[in-house]
Amino acid sequence: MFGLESGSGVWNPLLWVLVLGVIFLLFYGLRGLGKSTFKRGTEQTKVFLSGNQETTPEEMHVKATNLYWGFTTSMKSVYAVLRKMHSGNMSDYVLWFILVLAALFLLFGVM
Amino acid sequence: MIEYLPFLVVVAMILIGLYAVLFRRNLIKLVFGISIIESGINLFLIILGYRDEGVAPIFTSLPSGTMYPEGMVLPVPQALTLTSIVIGVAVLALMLSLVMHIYRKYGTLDVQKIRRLKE
Amino acid sequence: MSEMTKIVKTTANILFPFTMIFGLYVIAHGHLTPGGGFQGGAIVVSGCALLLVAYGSSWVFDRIKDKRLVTFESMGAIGFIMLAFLGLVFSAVFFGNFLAGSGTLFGTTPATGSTLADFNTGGILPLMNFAVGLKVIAGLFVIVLVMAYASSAKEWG
Amino acid sequence: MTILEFLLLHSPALIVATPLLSAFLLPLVSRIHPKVRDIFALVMLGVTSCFVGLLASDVLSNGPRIYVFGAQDLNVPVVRILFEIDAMGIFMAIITMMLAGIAVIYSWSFLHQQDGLDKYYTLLLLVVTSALGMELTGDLFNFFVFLEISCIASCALIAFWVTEGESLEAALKYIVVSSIAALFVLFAIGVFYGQYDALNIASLASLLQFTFLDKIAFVILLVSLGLKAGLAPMHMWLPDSYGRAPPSVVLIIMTATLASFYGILRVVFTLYGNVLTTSLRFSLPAHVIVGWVLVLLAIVSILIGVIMALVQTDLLRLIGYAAVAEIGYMMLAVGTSIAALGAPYATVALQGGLLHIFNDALDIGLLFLIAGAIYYATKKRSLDEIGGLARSMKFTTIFFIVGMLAVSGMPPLNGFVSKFLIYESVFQLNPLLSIIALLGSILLLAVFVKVLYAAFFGPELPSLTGVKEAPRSMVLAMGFLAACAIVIGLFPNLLIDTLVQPAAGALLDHARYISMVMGGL
Amino acid sequence: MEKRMIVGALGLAVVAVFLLFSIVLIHPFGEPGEVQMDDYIITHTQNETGTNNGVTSVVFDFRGFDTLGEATILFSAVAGVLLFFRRIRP
Repeated sequence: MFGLESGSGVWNPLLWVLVLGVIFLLFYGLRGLGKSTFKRGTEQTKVFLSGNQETTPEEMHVKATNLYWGFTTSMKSVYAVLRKMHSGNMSDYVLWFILVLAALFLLFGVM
Repeated sequence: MIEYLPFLVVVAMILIGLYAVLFRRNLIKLVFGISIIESGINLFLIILGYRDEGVAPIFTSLPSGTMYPEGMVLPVPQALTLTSIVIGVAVLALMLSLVMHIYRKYGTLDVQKIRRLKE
Repeated sequence: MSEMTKIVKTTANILFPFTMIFGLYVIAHGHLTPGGGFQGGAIVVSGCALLLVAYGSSWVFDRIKDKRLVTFESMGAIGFIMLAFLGLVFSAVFFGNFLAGSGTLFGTTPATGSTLADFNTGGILPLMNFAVGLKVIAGLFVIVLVMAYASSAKEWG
Repeated sequence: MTILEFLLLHSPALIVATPLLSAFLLPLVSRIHPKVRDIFALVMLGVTSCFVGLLASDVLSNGPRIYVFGAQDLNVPVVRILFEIDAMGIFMAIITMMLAGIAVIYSWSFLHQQDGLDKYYTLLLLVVTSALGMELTGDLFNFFVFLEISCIASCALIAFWVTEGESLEAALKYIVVSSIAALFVLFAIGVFYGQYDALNIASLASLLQFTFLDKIAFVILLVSLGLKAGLAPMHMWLPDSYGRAPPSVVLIIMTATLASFYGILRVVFTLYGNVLTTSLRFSLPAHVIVGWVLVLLAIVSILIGVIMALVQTDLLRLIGYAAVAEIGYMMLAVGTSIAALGAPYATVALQGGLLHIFNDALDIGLLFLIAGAIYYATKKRSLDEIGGLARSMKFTTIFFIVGMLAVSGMPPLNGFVSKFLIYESVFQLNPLLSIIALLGSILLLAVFVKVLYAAFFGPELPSLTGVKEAPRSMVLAMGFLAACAIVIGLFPNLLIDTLVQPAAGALLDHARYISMVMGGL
Repeated sequence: MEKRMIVGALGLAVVAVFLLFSIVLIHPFGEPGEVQMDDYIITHTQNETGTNNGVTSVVFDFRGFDTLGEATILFSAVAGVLLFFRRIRP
């Protein structure tokens, strides 16, 4: 009832959830071994930025544009092509349609 | 050759319409291009249903001596074309009112400049 | 669109009734001669567009409320689909032509082959023609009217 | 005949006629009171759902049904329009009704007190009608008419916010592109009509020979419907319109998009079902070429979708690109099952693809609703301007985490189940394909982790201090979709055994579909 | 820009050639090959639908459901146009 067979593999979500729960309990136990002297709202929980002053929330928040900077920089050539493809010009949208149509016409015309 | 003329006209109309959509920069011309493709395809449907020397499939005061069904053109393509024409009117109305709005907002009808949405 | 000269207005006044009558004729005889609800409706609306050109859109807009036209359009559409539903009730199938051959309203079956025009034929087809005609007149007219008025309006929300 | 039998007998017509009638009535009803209008739209959708459920129970137990419009019985040649409903059509109809109901409940709060809402609900019902009609019809020209209804009504809905220039631009792009595609569909229908003088899908399927003309019609149908379904490289309209339409509308446009996707399935599996195994040049069977073409388009869709989603800053547009990638996954599964027609894993691939249609509707729908909730609360679209929303929007954050994990195929949510079936079967066609599919999933997760970090985590921004949780009906709509995602993830067999397997069986058994109309010819 | 022109012209040319071939190959102009559906309609329009006009019988009876869709298209176009211009009030 709960298992899923694809002919070559098996997947049982309930088993997975069970294993996940066991792992969670394990880590919860591990967490309990931590320091017992920890207290909220004292000097312990204050932010420490190598001795610098804490900045404003706007400066501290990493903006979405800056995330994955490394990935986008290394894929610059791919993005150059894709940006050119997504020109935003509605004639180009139709042009892509015509090109795919032509390519498949040629393929099926030859075959 | 002359018997292929209707087919050539159909392809020519589709081609002209696509040319206007692909290479013209004015939005109004682009909309007209779609309208021309529409007319070409309507013509295509109509010529599919033509029978040589056929009359319209209407029995009211039919010319005497008309043989039917072989003396009448096919009725189904005409009905399909009627539907297609109304669809064309609806699409045209919608596109033209959008173009009117876009002209107010963007101040231009140039396809190359109406691309705030890109990438 | 703004008003036109007196010549145009007079011509429109003369032409308008004829266009209307011709359009309504085409709608009414849709099951006998070429034409029908869509075609006749388009003819009527071309007459209305003539008024729009001659008298200007704000003149027409003041006299004919678009809200009323929308009501008429809805009623035409509802009438059309209700005829289809009546087929469900009377002939046990959606879009059944329950009046054809029944001998009552529009219920005469014409003789086979070339016949003269008998208005009392066609079953629900003439009724559907009327419904569609009403719908097309109101629908196309409201499109033309609103677009004409908008092209002359200064302020767009 | 009891009333229930009567309704069951006529349910195919009523499924389409009820939302249509309510769309016609809505302009009149909305003059009474806005509240009445809102309730009316939902009640009518509920009635339609009842008919869908009734028909589904019948079709799933007794096999396909046909319904002829205007005549009691069927005659050959088939002159009348008929609806032919099999398990596949009813599966899509259930998805459509689910999305439509959610969208109406969501828009109660989301579009509260905006103007033009009577037109909005009318058009919404019309799109739902068109999607249902496309899914149930057995007539090719009727399919085209419903395709055009969906095109026009969706275009009007995309430009619902007329004061924004970008919305208008997106709507114009949508209608230009999709009306050209629809015109080409009409051309293909003309080719069929001229050759065989038939418009019925089943009778055409029994007549097709895969001649040169049929190949041309096939390519036109495939590419045009592919464009309407948002397949790369013709997907550019999709992020534009999904990104600029009101998010509740996106669910409705999605029904039309998925119905176009269903159109591809119907064309390939049923219309050309008889001739897919014919050998072409180099003694290659046709289905291998068709399948690999679809797989290629699917791979392009997945890669372009995820790579472009990674750099978007507009949240709605980002999810739009993710939707392109999801369509790529569905198409990958379908292409695999066509390329390997007859192999045991073809059925598994098709089941995975069909299940993924359902999951795509759930996950992408959920994400769009969440993006709408963020927009409702902050009035900001860009991810750069928001942050720390987890503090003020707790429910939305939880739903987003569910949706994010589901859409990127993380166990134990629903996205994983279908992607598991897809990976397993695609691997047997070509291991490289499943590597690309896995890579796409990983990148999709990266995309949404970025959203999670940028929008929900981080310090509370001073510009967003007054932000409140979304209203109750929006939370309800999101919660329903999230709960569905979890339940299907934990108990996938509930859906697979009851709906997906019969649907896949119905698609593969084209002979039965044809013989329903042609009487075993 | 030049490249786009060339690519577009090539694509258009290929599409046009294939469309032309497809149209020409269907059947010669004026001599439809398969006509069983249309002949059925022409011969049965008078006694089945009771109307003299073959086209109207197709539009409203044999394919009446398409016409309902067509009316719906007009309806949705009206709704769309009114939606776009909803802010314009005199």
